Amino acid sequence: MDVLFVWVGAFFTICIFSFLYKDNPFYKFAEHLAVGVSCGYYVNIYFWNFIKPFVIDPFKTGDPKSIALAIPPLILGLLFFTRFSPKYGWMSRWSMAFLLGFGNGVAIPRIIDQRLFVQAKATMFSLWGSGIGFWTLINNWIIFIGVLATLIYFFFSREHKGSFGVVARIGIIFIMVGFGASFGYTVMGRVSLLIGRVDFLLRDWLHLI
Amino acid sequence: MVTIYREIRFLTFLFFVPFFFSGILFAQDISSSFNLKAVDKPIDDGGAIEISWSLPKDINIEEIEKLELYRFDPGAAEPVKLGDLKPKQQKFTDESSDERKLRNKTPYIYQLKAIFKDGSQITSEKVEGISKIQWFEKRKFVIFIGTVLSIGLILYCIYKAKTDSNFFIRRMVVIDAIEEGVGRATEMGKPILFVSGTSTINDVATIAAINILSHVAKKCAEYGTRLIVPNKDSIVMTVQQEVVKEAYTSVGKPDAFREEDVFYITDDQMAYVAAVDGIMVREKPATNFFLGMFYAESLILAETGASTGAIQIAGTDAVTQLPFFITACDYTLIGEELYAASAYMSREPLLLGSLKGQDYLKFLIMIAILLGAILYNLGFTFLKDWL
Amino acid sequence: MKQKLPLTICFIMGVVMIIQYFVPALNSLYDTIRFWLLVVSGFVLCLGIYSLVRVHILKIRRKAPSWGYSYVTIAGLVWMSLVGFIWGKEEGTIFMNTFFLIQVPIQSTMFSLLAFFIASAAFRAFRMKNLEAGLLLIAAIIVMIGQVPVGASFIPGIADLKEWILNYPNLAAKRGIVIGVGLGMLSTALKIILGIERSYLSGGGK
Amino acid sequence: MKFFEFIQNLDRRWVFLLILIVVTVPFFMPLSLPIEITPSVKHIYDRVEEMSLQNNPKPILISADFGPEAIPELNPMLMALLRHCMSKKIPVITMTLHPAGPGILERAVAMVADEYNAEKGKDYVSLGFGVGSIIMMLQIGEDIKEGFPNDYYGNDINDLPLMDDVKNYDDMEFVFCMAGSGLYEAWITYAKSQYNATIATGVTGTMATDAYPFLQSGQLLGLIGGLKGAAEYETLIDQKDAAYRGMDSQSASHILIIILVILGNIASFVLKEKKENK
Repeated sequence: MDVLFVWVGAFFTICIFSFLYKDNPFYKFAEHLAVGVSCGYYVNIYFWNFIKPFVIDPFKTGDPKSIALAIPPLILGLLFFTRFSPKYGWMSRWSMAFLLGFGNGVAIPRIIDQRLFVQAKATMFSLWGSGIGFWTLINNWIIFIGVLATLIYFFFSREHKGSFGVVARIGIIFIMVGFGASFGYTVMGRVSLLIGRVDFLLRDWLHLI
Repeated sequence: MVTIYREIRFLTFLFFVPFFFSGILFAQDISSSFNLKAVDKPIDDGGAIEISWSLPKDINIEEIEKLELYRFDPGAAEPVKLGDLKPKQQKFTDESSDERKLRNKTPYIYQLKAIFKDGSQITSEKVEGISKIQWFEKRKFVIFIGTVLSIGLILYCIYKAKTDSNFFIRRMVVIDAIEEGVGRATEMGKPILFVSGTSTINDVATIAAINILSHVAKKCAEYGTRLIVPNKDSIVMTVQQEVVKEAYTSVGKPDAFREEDVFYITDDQMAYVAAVDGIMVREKPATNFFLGMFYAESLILAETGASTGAIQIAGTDAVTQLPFFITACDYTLIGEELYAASAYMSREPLLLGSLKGQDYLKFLIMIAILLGAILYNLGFTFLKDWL
Repeated sequence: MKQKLPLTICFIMGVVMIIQYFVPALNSLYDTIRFWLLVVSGFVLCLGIYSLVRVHILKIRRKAPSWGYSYVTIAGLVWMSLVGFIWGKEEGTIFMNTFFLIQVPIQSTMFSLLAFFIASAAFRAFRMKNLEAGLLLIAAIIVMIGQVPVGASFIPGIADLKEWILNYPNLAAKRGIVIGVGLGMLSTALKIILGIERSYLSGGGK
Repeated sequence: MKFFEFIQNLDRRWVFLLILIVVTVPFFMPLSLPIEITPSVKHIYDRVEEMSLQNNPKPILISADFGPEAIPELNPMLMALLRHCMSKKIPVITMTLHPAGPGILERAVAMVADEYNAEKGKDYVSLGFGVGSIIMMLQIGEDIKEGFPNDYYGNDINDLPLMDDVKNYDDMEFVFCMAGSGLYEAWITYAKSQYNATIATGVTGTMATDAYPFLQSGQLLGLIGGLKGAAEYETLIDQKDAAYRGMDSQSASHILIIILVILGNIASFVLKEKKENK
């Protein structure tokens, strides 16, 4: 059984790698199979984890409380199916409106808390004073100036000109250094994924190491 | 100089005197030996009381066998034992009675018993606890103020834009590129690929991408360019089908809309990417749009797209993926620009007004950071503590 | 009715959910609706599957380029759905075995392509065209060297420099972007709730 | 000049081939270079060491919220932390919020438990897959036993001695969440903000920079980033394994990319000069 897994795994690994050379039937096969199989996977995940316990089971057991809980999502879900009818298709917008209203409403206070307040708070630290190391102060200033300059860069209602432009330029410099750092930092993780695959091919499949 | 410093300190102090008083008002007195407290569990919808205590200092914790906590229900003669607790334990949340939850606004009496290893025991004082539903959470008060303020400011700017739409908005190269991208595809007679991120509809970035899609789709409909929109989420797909269909209808070509071009592939990240890669290599779109929330797949998409020679326009608020779009794509909307793009493209005064509102908020936040940092360095931490 | 009602629903839901955040008594409302959404997404997946199958059946019918592979997708979908429905999805079932046999190697290999692409992207795009591009390149190289043992053992201090770039300039830029994104999200979310941005309802920005 | 033109117009497939070679060769010729320890990794290690000095340490909750795509980076990390805990007899509760997670997690736990003769239910508990990610995080804040009435092997949770004193986050030393996505942010938002749980995280290389702000603002106890982080942890506990081995391939490929970038820049610079001279 394990041998089968290893050989099939190695086959698909090579199918996908072959795409690096060019598109070919092996890649096409693996790609189309992955789409079909993963779709079927999610059909099952959604069905067994959500639909069965929360929609089918309540009606089976007849427990009024869980039925009551199952009805609203049932209606919301079924409304989406009105799309198939040219006449009543617009009713699916009710569900969409519900989802969008919920999602965006939930987001607003959380954005203000997590993205604005927490981040602003973290930027309030020692900028001068005794008892704090010189380098700590310098670093704090770098963060402080960097955050403000980056924010300046994102102003839409002012031209990046004059002293405003200079600060915006500092902002973009911070952004670019940050992006470079992120890029460099990520190389590591990406290469380790490849190491994982090569390890699989060399050890589990070919037994070379 | 020193006097000014002192004055600032004093004035700030005066300003915040009320807050110090509120602190004194909310403080609790400490009197009994066990220091047993029964308080309503904060931030909930009632039905729970938190009991906390600390053992008297003269007791050696090693000698204690266990603690027993009792509750006297109103009207009942015998107490209910809530459980055997470990000597180290210092709190307990009581949230179940026979009726599952504690009744709100009902006084329950609690008492703690310490049983020693030698069999002796001591009992604590009795305290009363009442559980309540909280209708407003004090902790979130500051966030509430922030929410009201920011919503108010953006609304004000939108409202103002209604009457006075004559204000400056800086030019963005990427926006022009989006329009050129559609034109290029038309000239070459090749399709356009639009990926609105790989997240769900609950992600605001997805919505921002869909807003841009509606503009792109209209242009495509006008020029008769094929628009391919593969999806990773079925809800996002239904919304996008709606948006693209509406775009075709709005330019008077409802029949030109091909539902099979706005389609679902799979929920699986990598299988989705494999399929989109396949589309890029086989259909060779002239312009690729990658807008919205992206994860690791960003670079696979962008590099494959680059190898097919397409013009690539990307935009995301995912800070981790931005570096890859910046390097591998021709144009990139960075963070907030993604959200602004739709307003830019619509040229609607109302939407542009909201951009102005964002700028004001940005300014306020910068002031807050500046003020907060200065106050913090002057020894006042309240602004930082609030946030 | 066709337009007003959805806008009203959206507005009411939005406002209720904002208030919910501040009122602990409404905590269970949030949980309940979140849970509804999971169920709804289960239903909507049917629309997704319909779309997928339709695309592939059309391909087969039209004999579009490489239409034969569409059979593979449909077969995979049918197989995986059936074995899951019939024998369940626990460990050791055919469902889970198919998952480990097909999905896992394809997923991990697709993911590992990133190692190749990150190299080609760096090679292709890291050019010192101007100051910004130069800084991006230099920061990337410093971090890349500082990260691996070989760099740390041959160039003293580079690991510290790498940490410094990540912890200070990088952090500052990120925080600035995060705050900006927060504002963008805020105003987009607000525009949706208020029905100012309603492309999903009527096309266009209005 | 020809060489620079060749570099300038190099087909990217040559780059791909070079990367493959450079990653493969060190498997056969290891270099075993020393590894520097990052403070954020040390924090986690120190905390676990501290715990091992306590009489009755509270358990650590490890939530391995990753699927197959993150195995190469996160599995070595998971193994290293499990080894550290189990060798010091620190109780561990494991779970996963990723639907494809249980198989991966179980394999790692079973393997390490076997190495240290750790007893199921007493030294460690495997809870398996928790449905509904954020809902589950909130549930653990209230009562973990309601969220997981049974462990992964179907045992009643109340029968497991380790779980006797465990109700919610208050009874856990810290939560170590591992994710190839931004899920650790949800742990911070829900488990930390609402229930004051202590959170440490192990994430893939890409996610690590994203997590720095949270480390700096004190919302995270520690952070292990990518294969390098795992190699550091392996070095700290002196159990060198997969992550440590991979470090050589890692070094080689980084150097290759840097050389390519430098060559590319020289080529474009030289060709530009030449064009201008003409």
